[in-house]
Amino acid sequence: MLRYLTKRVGQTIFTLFAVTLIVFSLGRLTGDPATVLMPVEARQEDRARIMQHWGLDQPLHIQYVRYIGNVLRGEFGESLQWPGRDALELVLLRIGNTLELGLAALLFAVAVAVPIGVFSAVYKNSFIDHAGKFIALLGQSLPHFWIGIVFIWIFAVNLRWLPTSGRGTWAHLIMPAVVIGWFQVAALMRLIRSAMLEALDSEYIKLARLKGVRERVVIWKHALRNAAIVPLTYFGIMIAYLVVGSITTEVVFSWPGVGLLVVNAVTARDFPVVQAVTIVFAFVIVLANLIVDVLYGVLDPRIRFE
Amino acid sequence: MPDASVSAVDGAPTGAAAWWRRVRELPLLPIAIILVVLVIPAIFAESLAPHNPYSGNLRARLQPPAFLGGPSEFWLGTDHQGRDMLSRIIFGSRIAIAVAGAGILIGGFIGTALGLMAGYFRGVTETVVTRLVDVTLSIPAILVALVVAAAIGARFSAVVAIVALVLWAVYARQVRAESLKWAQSDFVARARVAGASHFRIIVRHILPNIANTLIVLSTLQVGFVIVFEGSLSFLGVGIPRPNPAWGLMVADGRIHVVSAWWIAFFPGLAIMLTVLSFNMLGDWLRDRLDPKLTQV
Amino acid sequence: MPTTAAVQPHSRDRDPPAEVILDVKDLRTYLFTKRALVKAVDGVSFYLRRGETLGIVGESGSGKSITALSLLRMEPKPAGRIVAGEVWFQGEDLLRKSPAEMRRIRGRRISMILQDPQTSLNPVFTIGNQLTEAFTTARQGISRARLPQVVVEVLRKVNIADPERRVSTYPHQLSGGMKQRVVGAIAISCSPDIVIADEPTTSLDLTIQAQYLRLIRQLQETSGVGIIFITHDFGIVAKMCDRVAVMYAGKIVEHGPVRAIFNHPSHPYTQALIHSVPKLEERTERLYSIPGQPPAPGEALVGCRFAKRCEFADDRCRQEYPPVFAGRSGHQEHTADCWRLEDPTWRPSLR
Amino acid sequence: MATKPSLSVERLSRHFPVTTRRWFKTTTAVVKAVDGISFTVGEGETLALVGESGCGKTTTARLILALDRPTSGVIMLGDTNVHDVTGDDYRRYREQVQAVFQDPWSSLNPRMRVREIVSEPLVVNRKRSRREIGERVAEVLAAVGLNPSHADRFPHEFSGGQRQRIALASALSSDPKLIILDEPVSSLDVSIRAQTMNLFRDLQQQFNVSYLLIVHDLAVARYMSDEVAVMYLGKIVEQARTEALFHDPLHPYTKALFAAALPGHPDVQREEIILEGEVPSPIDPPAGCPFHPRCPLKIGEICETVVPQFRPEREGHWVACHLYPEETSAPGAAEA
Repeated sequence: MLRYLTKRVGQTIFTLFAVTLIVFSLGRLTGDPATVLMPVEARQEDRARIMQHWGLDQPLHIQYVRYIGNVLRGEFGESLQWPGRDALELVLLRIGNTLELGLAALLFAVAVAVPIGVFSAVYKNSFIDHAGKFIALLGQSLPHFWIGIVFIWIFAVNLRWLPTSGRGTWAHLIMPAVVIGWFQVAALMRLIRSAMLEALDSEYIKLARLKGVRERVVIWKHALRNAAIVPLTYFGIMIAYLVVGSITTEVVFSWPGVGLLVVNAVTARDFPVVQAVTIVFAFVIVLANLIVDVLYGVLDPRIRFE
Repeated sequence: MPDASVSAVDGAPTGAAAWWRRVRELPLLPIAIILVVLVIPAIFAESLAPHNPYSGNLRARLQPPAFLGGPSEFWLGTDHQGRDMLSRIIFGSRIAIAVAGAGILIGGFIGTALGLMAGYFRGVTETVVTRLVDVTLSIPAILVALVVAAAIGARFSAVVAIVALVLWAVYARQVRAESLKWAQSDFVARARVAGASHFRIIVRHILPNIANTLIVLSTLQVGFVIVFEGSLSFLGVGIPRPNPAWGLMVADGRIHVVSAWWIAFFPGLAIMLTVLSFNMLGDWLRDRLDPKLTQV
Repeated sequence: MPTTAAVQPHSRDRDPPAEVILDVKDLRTYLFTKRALVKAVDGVSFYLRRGETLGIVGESGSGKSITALSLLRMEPKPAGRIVAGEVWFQGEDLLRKSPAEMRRIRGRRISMILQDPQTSLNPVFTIGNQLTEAFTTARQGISRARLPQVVVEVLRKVNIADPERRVSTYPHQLSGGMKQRVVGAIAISCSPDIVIADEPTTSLDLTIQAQYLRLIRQLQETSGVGIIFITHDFGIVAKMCDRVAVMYAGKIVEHGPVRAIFNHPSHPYTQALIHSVPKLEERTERLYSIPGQPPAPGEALVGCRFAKRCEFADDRCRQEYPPVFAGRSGHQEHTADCWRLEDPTWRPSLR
Repeated sequence: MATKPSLSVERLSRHFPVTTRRWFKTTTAVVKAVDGISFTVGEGETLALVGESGCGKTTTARLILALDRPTSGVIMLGDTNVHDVTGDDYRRYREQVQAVFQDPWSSLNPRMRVREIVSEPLVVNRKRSRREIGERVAEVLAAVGLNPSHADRFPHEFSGGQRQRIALASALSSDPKLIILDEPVSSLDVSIRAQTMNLFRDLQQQFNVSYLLIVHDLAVARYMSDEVAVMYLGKIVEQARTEALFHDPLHPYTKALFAAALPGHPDVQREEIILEGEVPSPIDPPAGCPFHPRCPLKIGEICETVVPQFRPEREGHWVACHLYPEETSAPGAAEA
């Protein structure tokens, strides 16, 4: 277990370094990073200050070391769009809203996907199985940004049941959370279904039935306990998808989160904010992955007692 | 494993009847949609499109579709610049095909090659490839796209590069797992005993056995790439304006959703139908060719 | 079995008479697959007496495992269905029981040891946990406080060293032989009347197999449980069983006491099998080699199932399934389904 | 040992390092999968390597097939040392040593036609014309009892027994000196085993090829082999001509194996020797004789401390056990 954990932590750190390296090199893609990091109309002394902050006059590897130092201290520089505001501060101010949305979407996805996944495995080829397959297929084929707009047109513009956009009451949360969560329902449901099918087909389930264990206990204790471990590995990727979903969905619903911030920043060529968002997001995702891995180790005795 | 001593070839009827039966087993609806929405418009865009997709008539702005009482020349209405929606959607299919095709070819080739080597040679190659795959998959590509767009602006080549960047990892992961399995099979051991070279074993023994996986995987990835490109274009970090990318058109329609819903609706419908069809086709292929391939 | 039977096995008992505790009559379990109807178990009858060991021998696909699972109404779902037959146990037909009633019989009155110890224990629960469940499910009236002690006792019964420590381990921490002992412990936990053992030693090494077979013997001697041994290996039959039923393509083709079968195999299939297995005890010049392949699942079968591979088959064999004849040993329980036995003086001699 | 050897193995070892980390402390142990074994396979003969899982018989096969490199020791085929050769000599070695594996379902490439499978040893060594290859394929297919029309089919069209025949045809195609049979019948149905074993025996005569038979079933070893070597924990503990070994096994482990084997008839009465415990882990094998913790005939401290020497107790009957001490001289203590 300890070995497993140290390995995972090491991989996490490695991934974070890779992210900084990618962002660092992309910032220098154009050849002159100063133009990327500064507004066009920047004054000479601002220019000098930025050159100094990121060490732009130094050779590349020194620049990278300095860059890492700045990232570790949380100094991504000043926003270009909103002069005088620290990029990281802008991100941290809004990350709560994004997490709120992501969590709601996650809960929606799990609450819908687990029962459908379990029942479509238990009642394979039944109506619920076919319905589940259809939901999954649809969920993976609908672009978030489009379904969001269609929802607004139906539920906000025509039916007037829900607010069109913004954040405030729980009613504001429904549409964006469902839009983001739907895609996850599809993937999660399929995973749970196949993991459950595999578990239900195993010898240990046969043995449990031979012991005279009730079918309800066989399914929800013996099979699901094993099947639950498999989709857990997918949670890391799922969180990455939630982030992706949140970016487009926040734009569609004008949700004041990090996604909306970053898209606006891109349009305004506000590179410091963009890189702050990227690195914070990467950090959140990688951390979530780490937590999932630890959970995985705890749930699976084969790893716990490695 | 079943004792399949009876030849599958012997019993099968031949000729036109058998051919027709095989055709009828195909998932005809998805194939038809793919042809009608994607392939035919992309090939014959110039002759099919009734209007110029790039320039519009500002006096004909925000016209509803013809079937909703709009001018009869604009079947699906016009956008905020008075451009014909139908013509733009037709030309948009070319962008979808180009991005999906180029991205899958490049990413698929790199990923398959690295995955094969990782699974067959193991050791350092495998460690490096799997680490890179893990890193690539744990960074959402959309973030990379945002950074790229912020640095150099939206570009077609950047979109293809980013698609390839995600896909290589997806291919490499799947191919590594498969080739690992086959590399440990007894027939590979027998080929080595017979004196076959590493190259021959990879190309003649392992690759043919993962071909089905590659076909299924690629089909399922088309849908992903089209949605992904759409998301990037929608956010303004994908295909640059004024190209008629479907995602861009949805973005244009977003602010007009109250007054002119068709601007966002029809391009999105094109995306949905295409993606749905490819996913259905992929599921069908998976059931036929590779039932063991799990979630992709 | 067909009505022309020459022998009525259920009417006679051997000396000293022992009670028949399980009586299976004309059991048929078919698999309704997409491609074909597979008559996996096609009219099988046998019985088991208290405390005796019955071997059911057959190759893969002969229907022996599905027969065993059908007794407990555990035929593979959804393709498998028991279409006919009776399974009499303690005066009741198990095939008429409700699922809830069946559950109370499984594990408590009839239990089973599965083939593969590697996969038959649930990987996420401890050994103690899985054994405890066997007791609590069966509602043996053991108080919660006494349960741990009972679990340790049953582990000790199957010769697991240091059982107090073992209860808190997970399956992957045990060797294959140990896991199979735990599976055995679960099977005997509620002192059942019958244990069905489905090839319990095929995945074990020779010396571990010997340990396990000895354990089964010991448990049977102390508890008097009846055992049905499902196997493909005549060696296991020779070592462990009192009686044997030989299955081929869903039918029992020969049945009788072990010595009668080994000394006077009456069905050409049994004869061929016994002569095609090399012997450890003596040098074999040349093994008899059975031509052809066993029938594929779903293959349409008419007449004697073995006729295609049989040296003695004639047209009638290929067209009409034979009735039950008395076996050549003359033992009253020895029967075989072969037309050649119509002539009581017939002696099969393989080329 | 009666005929001139086709393959000889001398003091062959394969050790796998195992690293375990616990609380940042790294310990490196060695698994002695194969530990200094020597044997020869006579020309046109069959040597059976018998033992339980984990005894090293499969590792030995992999070493001889050059799928793995030994830690020390030599494998000689004729005059060539297997792990020294390169280029043409290596190719010649590949032609001369072939294999048939246990699982007929995974040992044939499902995407290749039988013709390609059978001819692979010929094609990769590029010494024959296409016509010659075609003739050879027809020849070996006929030898294993398949007809020429089968050459264009795929493996899934055949049953397990037929697949094992195809594997044998492929092994025979390059006219090898030695074929390694790794549990060739243990995954086949009982009624198919005899025809397959008989075929293997017949073709050995016809093609004058040696077999190294890896097997756990003693009765199969007796039927198929001319000589038997019994392995335990990476070492050969006893070796003799088959009939000598089965008439009078010397090593307590061999005796226990014989006792544990299932009888051929219910009336067979055997000495009851049931070994307690399980095979110890090869990571930390017992000192002295590797079998001493389970040995029912242990004679004392010597078993726990001194590794018994592998030596001929009788003419051609070798054993490594302190029950059979050297009568005279032979200085130089026991070797590992």
